[in-house]
Amino acid sequence: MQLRWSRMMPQLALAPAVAVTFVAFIGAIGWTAWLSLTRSRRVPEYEIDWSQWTRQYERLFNDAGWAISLHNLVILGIGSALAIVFGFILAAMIDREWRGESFFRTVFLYPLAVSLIVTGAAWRWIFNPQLGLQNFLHGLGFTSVSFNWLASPETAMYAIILASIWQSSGFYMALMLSGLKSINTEIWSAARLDGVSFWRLYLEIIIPMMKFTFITCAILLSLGVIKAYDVIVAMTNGGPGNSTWVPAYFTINALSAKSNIGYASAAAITMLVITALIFLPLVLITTWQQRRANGGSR
Amino acid sequence: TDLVIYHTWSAPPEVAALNVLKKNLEAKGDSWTDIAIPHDTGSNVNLMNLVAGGNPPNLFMESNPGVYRDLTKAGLGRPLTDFFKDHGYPDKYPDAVAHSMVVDDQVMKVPTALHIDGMVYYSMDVAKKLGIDPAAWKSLDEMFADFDKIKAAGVIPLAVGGQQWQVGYLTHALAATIGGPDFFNKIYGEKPDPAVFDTPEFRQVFDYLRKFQQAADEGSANREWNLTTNLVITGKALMQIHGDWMKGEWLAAGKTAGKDFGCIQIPGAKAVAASVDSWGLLGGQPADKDKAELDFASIVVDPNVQAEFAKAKGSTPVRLDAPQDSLDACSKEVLRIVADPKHQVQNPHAISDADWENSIWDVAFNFWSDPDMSVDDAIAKIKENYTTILG
Amino acid sequence: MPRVSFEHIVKSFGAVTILDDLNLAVEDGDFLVLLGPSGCGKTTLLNLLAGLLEVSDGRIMIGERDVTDLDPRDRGLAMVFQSYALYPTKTVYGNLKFGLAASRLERAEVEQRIAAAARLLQIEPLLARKPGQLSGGQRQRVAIGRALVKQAGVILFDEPLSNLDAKLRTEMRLEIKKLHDTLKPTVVYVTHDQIEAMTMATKIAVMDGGLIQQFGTPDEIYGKPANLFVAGFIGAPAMNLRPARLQVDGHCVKAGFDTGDVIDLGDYGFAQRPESGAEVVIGLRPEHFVVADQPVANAAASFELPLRHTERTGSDATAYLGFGDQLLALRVDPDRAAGFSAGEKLRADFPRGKANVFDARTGRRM
Amino acid sequence: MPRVSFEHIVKSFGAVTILDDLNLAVEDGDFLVLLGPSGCGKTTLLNLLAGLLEVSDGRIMIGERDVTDLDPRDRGLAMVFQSYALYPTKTVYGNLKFGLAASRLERAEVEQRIAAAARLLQIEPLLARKPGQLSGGQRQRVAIGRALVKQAGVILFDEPLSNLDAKLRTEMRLEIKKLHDTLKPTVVYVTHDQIEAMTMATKIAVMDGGLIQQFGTPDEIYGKPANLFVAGFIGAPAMNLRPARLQVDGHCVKAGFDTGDVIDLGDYGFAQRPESGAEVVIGLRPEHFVVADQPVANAAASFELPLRHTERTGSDATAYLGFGDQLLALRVDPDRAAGFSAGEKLRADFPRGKANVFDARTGRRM
Amino acid sequence: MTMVTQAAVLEDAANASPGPRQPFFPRKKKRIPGRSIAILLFLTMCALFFCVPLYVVVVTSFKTMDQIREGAIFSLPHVWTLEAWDHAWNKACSGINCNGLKVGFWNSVLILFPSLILSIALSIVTGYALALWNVRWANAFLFLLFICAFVPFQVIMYPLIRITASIGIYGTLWGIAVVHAVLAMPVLTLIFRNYYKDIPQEIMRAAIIDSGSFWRIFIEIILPMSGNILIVVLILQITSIWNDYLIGVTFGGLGTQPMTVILANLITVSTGVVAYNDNMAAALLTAIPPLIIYFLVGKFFVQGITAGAIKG
Ligand SMILES: Nc1ncnc2c1ncn2[C@@H]1O[C@H](COP(=O)(O)OP(=O)(O)OP(=O)(O)O)[C@@H](O)[C@H]1O
Ligand SMILES: Nc1ncnc2c1ncn2[C@@H]1O[C@H](COP(=O)(O)OP(=O)(O)OP(=O)(O)O)[C@@H](O)[C@H]1O
Ligand SMILES: [Mg+2]
Ligand SMILES: [Mg+2]
Repeated sequence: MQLRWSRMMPQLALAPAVAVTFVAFIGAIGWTAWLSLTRSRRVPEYEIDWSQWTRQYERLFNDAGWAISLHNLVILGIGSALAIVFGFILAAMIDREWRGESFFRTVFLYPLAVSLIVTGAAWRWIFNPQLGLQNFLHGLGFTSVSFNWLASPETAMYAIILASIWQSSGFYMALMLSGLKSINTEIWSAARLDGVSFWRLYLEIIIPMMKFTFITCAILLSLGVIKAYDVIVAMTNGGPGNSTWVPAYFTINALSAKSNIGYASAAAITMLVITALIFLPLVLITTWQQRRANGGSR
Repeated sequence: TDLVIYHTWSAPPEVAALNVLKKNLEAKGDSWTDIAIPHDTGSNVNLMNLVAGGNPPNLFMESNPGVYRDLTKAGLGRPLTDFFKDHGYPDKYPDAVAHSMVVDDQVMKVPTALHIDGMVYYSMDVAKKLGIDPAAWKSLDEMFADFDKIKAAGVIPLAVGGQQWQVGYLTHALAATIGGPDFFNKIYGEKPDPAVFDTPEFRQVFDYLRKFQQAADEGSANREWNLTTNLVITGKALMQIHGDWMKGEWLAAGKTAGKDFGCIQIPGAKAVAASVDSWGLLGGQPADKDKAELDFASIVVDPNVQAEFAKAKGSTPVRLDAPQDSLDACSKEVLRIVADPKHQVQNPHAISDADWENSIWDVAFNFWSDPDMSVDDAIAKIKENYTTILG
Repeated sequence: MPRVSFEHIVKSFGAVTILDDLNLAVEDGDFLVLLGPSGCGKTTLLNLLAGLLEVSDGRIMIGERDVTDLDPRDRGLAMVFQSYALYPTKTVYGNLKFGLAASRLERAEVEQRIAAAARLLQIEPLLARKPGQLSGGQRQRVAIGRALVKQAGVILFDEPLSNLDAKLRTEMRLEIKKLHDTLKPTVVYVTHDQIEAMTMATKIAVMDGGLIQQFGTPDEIYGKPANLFVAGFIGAPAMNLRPARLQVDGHCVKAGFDTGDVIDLGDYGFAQRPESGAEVVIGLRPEHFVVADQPVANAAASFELPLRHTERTGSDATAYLGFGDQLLALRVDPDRAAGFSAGEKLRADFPRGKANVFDARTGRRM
Repeated sequence: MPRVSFEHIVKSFGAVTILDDLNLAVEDGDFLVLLGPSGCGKTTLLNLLAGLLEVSDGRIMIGERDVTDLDPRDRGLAMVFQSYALYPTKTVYGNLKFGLAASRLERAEVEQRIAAAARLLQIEPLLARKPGQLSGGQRQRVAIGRALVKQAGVILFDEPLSNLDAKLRTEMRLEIKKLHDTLKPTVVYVTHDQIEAMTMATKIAVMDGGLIQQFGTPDEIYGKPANLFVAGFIGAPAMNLRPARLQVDGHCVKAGFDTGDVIDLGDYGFAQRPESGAEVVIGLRPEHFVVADQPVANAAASFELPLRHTERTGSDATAYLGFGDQLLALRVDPDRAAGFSAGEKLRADFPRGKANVFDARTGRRM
Repeated sequence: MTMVTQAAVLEDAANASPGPRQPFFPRKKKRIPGRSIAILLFLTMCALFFCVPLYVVVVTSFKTMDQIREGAIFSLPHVWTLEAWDHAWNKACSGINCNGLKVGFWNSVLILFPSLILSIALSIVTGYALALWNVRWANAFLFLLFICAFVPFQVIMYPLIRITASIGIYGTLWGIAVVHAVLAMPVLTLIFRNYYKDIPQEIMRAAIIDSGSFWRIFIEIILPMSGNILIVVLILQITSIWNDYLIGVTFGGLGTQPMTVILANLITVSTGVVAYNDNMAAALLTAIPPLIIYFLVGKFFVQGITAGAIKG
């Protein structure tokens, strides 16, 4: 059969992306995985001491800093999930209330545009006990409130969560809005006619209908949580203590402060494994369900 | 010739000092391309990245011997033993400095500034108002004894910045103060000795660390060192214990050493930790670059430049023969302290394994941040780290 | 069951007025079909009645109640939607139950109503399924069931069959009609399919451009279209509408076409006095023509025109004859049509009493 | 224009085989309609011809060329899609021009072809508009124009009219037919609307389940359906199909229904020898019945059955009579139907030579 | 009766004089319902919460240091002064260069364009080919891309440095652009593909019959139809590239540090008394370009998302 350009061209056009995937992702992951088995410190070494090839990982699992990082990852994940809830509430309200829709949308979205470095600076200042919100409230007479969240290991994580909710709610709101808008308008009409109450309408019909939107949001959110780095640097730089470390921070810290490429690689690979463990089932279930849903409606 | 110069300084006094070098470099007809990455922004890795990426800077501010070893391994080391023969090595340099310049029997670093990591800077105004003379304290205990009185007057006795590296510095300064050189080197030296973790001195280091933590004000968390210094400058706090680069801030605020502020070593210190900020040169360069790099090195260690540099930065000259007339009271005090070779140790950064040093920082800072953590916990943690990293 | 009436309804969206002073009344137990082309305001009118939109002005009465400002759920009506609008996350049973969400009924009563509706619609085996697992026709049944459980006096339908294929559509048409015969609710049914309208309605309101063009029984609408719009809209193939000029000669009224052909309107019941020379439009339905070789006795008009082409659909055939530079469609026997050849002259007679006459100026029936 | 033929076509998607050993040939200049219910593989077959899908096995010929492995643009054909598939960001002019993208023509030639097509389709005033600014019918014209400019010998249509409303559909039907008469391309036209098929085709291929059930002229398909599927699929209202049992008595062949009624099949051209007692299905088209008070002379069968209900559409009426526990549909005159009342017994005669007989076992025409 | 009324209505409609008409049934103006008020109130509160940081930053940047020390962060400036802005823009120091943020601004602009072009060009073509052309291994590759979208940057950072170095673009603008393109590729490709998946198949089929050329169809048909998604992606990419810190600092060219890096230098370490007003002005200056983009075209962003730009 002769060569058909109509078949070759798309594959040629895909070549750069394929190359990038195999070199910059798969190859690089392999490289890092290899490094994580070596004794590399500041400079990579490529020899693996097979009798002790898990040494970096053993150290990692015994490292209290890593344990804290994982713990914080969970806290951050749960806390940031509020952004989805909040985003949904905002979207539902904006959707119901046509007055000022575009105004509110813009206001809720703008934090997305702002660099985390800036965000961190602003929030840190707000949390500053001498000059910030606490001082302001004390000035008003509420002397018992404490907003010095960043100073204490117990509360610093909440400050970070607050800032990240502030930053990302708008995005989830936008996604939720699109989900809400894709619901057939006749469903709303039917519910009004049936006299379904507000709560039952949302809890029993709308939210279940938006299952996929929620899952999408959840996936995006967990992605953001796992990659969270800038916000930590900008808000607390890991402190107080290493109470606000997360795996991404741990990895960079191992690379820079500890100057230990092997150790950092091990941490990075473990991050990857965690990601895979969380997402592969989630993604597979979703695609399976989606396929089933599509098949059913046909 | 154009030199790419990598450093981590960005505070105004630091920048002023760099400009002294730049001025002199340009006078020789070379130009300066700046890469500044401030400390502690996840960026220490960048020097090695630049090397790994094939764009190493010609000059880089780096004290860690490991880096020099790695560069040498990569064929990018530039030994300076011959060069320093003409620049008064070793007699013209204080002992701590001379030691720090050597990596594996070769002179590799060009020292540029001398600091003591744990100095007490206090506001003379505040001291006078409170009727306290810090210079009279003979031990840490005497110092803490006065704290209640100070607090009662509404002044923060001791300002600290609750950041990992500041606490880490305080820790090793305390180690030097309490245990002296031998003890210090058993912890931070090239080959640490685990037996030292069981000594009473080691416990004391953490006991005092806890006292410092308890004396800290509530805004200390994650505060920059220079903001902390500012509390003292503005009279909100009596003193700060930190590296003596604090002086740059005082000078920038228009204050005079010995008149507005006093500087003493930590009361009862058995030794002080000396930081030597050093430049490294990139090896394997074409002749013109190499010459320019050496020009830069000779500018750095020129006694007159040293004096000017020290004045701008608030450091102490690394050369004993630098003109003394421009030195202020604090620099003179530093030179007095480092004159005794037995009374000084080196900044861990210049001698210990980065990973190990960092693990001590971790423990110290966690200890600092978590009031519930006991000294035993901390020591146990350090022992554990020792086994993992060096054992 | 209640009477429904719209009084002076005005509905504007912003500056655009969709309905302007519309009046319409549906008698108790009637099956009213709103028929009209897309965008004429049928859905809007239905939504106003349901309370899903608010009137800009006017009054809506259901029975003796003024419901203009009531909440949809308080109006005592049920609605079936074009896309069925089933709650996809609920089972069929749940969907039916939700239809009763607003009415505070006892458990047993709810169960009983659902069972009754399910039996009536033969969806009992489906009660546990989700809508996604149903076929189009089954969904439509469930949607109707959700309306039925309410036992509302008024049921609204918005193009309920347009998403079904032809065969199912015919079946569901019959079923809805049967339901109406059984339960006798007042029905308002929106469609743009005239077959649905003709077969189901007891009354049809033909709408266009937000106005009701004609309101009447299917026979009236078909037999005596009130204006040119209705005449052209109803019937397939469409009525032949051709301009002509009246020739009044005492009691004898005729109309002359451009082509010289003349039609005798002697039996036509003029609503107003015809005047000679008046411009009119004559409407002749294709199926009323008789194509015969012999002239039919007593025909109103007789044409002898060349055949342009024929369209045969198996059971029917339409012949298109050249009439001036236009075409005249007429229904012929398919077996005969097979024998026709283009260009052949055909003789077509139009019987008396079947023609429609419209004023060419106003478009209104004369 | 070229002949198109499919030879032993097999098409599978993964494990599912949609078309299995299909053979079909369209003669030069023919208007072939592929008719069948949804999902039967019509679009798939068309896409195979266009080259938009690849055959799993078999050969496709256009004229003398084997095009099985050619790129779509090299097959020398044009296609019109159900959703029109106009490029929304291009003007009408741009759309037509892009139709020529593959052919390297001179500027002047391109202009000339676009102008010609625009003139033929009367879309000249629209050339500068975007598709979004056109009505459905106009879009369809542009879509056809885009096919015409190619001057391809073969034009494919995939349900081109199903998005139009009834009126426009009738008009466009005529226009496409006229275009075919003028330009005489070979046309393959997919639809599931039997009216379209009957009126436009010169040949119809009725498909179901990936198989061609019957291939023939519209008259053959309607008059002599090859099997039960075709019989039930073609015609609206559908043919009455009722089981019966043959009674052969010498030359006299009859069929007896469960109800005791008997139909005389004396004039039926059996393809195989009828055997007494054979289970058959008798197909009677609704429009062939004659409802008269007097028995019609020489009828094949005569029924006297109770009226269940009637459906009147204005021009037509269908009466449903109870026949056992089923219904028998028959077409009646609408004027007469108005007088019928449910329950009344009607007399319906079925003429000779119109019945269809199918083998109950195989479903094939006997 | 209706026939009669109808006739009358027709008459009315024909003769109706333009202009306001007396209402048939005067109705009382409907109150805004309570629930509506509650929702508005809630939304307003949320809006305030969202605006607090911006407000504080803006207000502070116009204050003098003296006022900042008073501690009332919510108060308006006593004296509005642009000094901090001037300082941040023209005089702030990063390293030994005290030319202010403006240097970084231009660097950021220089980084932005190649990065944008490269990252979008790579993903749009990939998304187009995967969504609209028949590539046998498309699904497998998509799955791979999906996995890649989850790979944390840290995992591939070090190898990327070595790879870019080995092809000689480490430390150049193109290095940054390439890294941005690589990192954004999986997600952007998925976004583009999901969007293109919704383009009616028939349009694509028509185009294949009409032209059959991969690139021609892309440029003439598909690209013009990508308005919505391009705006969404542009906004996403502009903000992420502009706000990026780690890549700029790790792969950045010599002396071509982006604005964020200079800002970080400025904020993390500065003069004795932290010049909050300078910092906030600097922060604002850095944030202004993406903010302007959001405020101007944020509407399209939401529209684009609603049009199906981002889906599971
Ligand atoms: N919310 C709205 N805002 C503005 N105009 C609207 C709105 N809803 C409907 N319209 C306009 O009102 C007119 C009537 O719409 P309506 O939906 O009642 O038509 P319809 O007769 O139901 O048509 P179809 O048969 O297509 O459903 C249309 O021109 C439509 O564009
Ligand atoms: N890409 C595909 N993968 C798997 N199955 C397919 C694919 N495309 C079509 N099919 C299946 O092939 C069968 C025939 O589809 P096709 O589109 O040809 O039907 P059709 O006759 O055109 O129907 P319609 O009248 O609804 O357009 C259907 O059952 C369909 O589900
Ligand atoms: Mg409608
Ligand atoms: Mg199809």
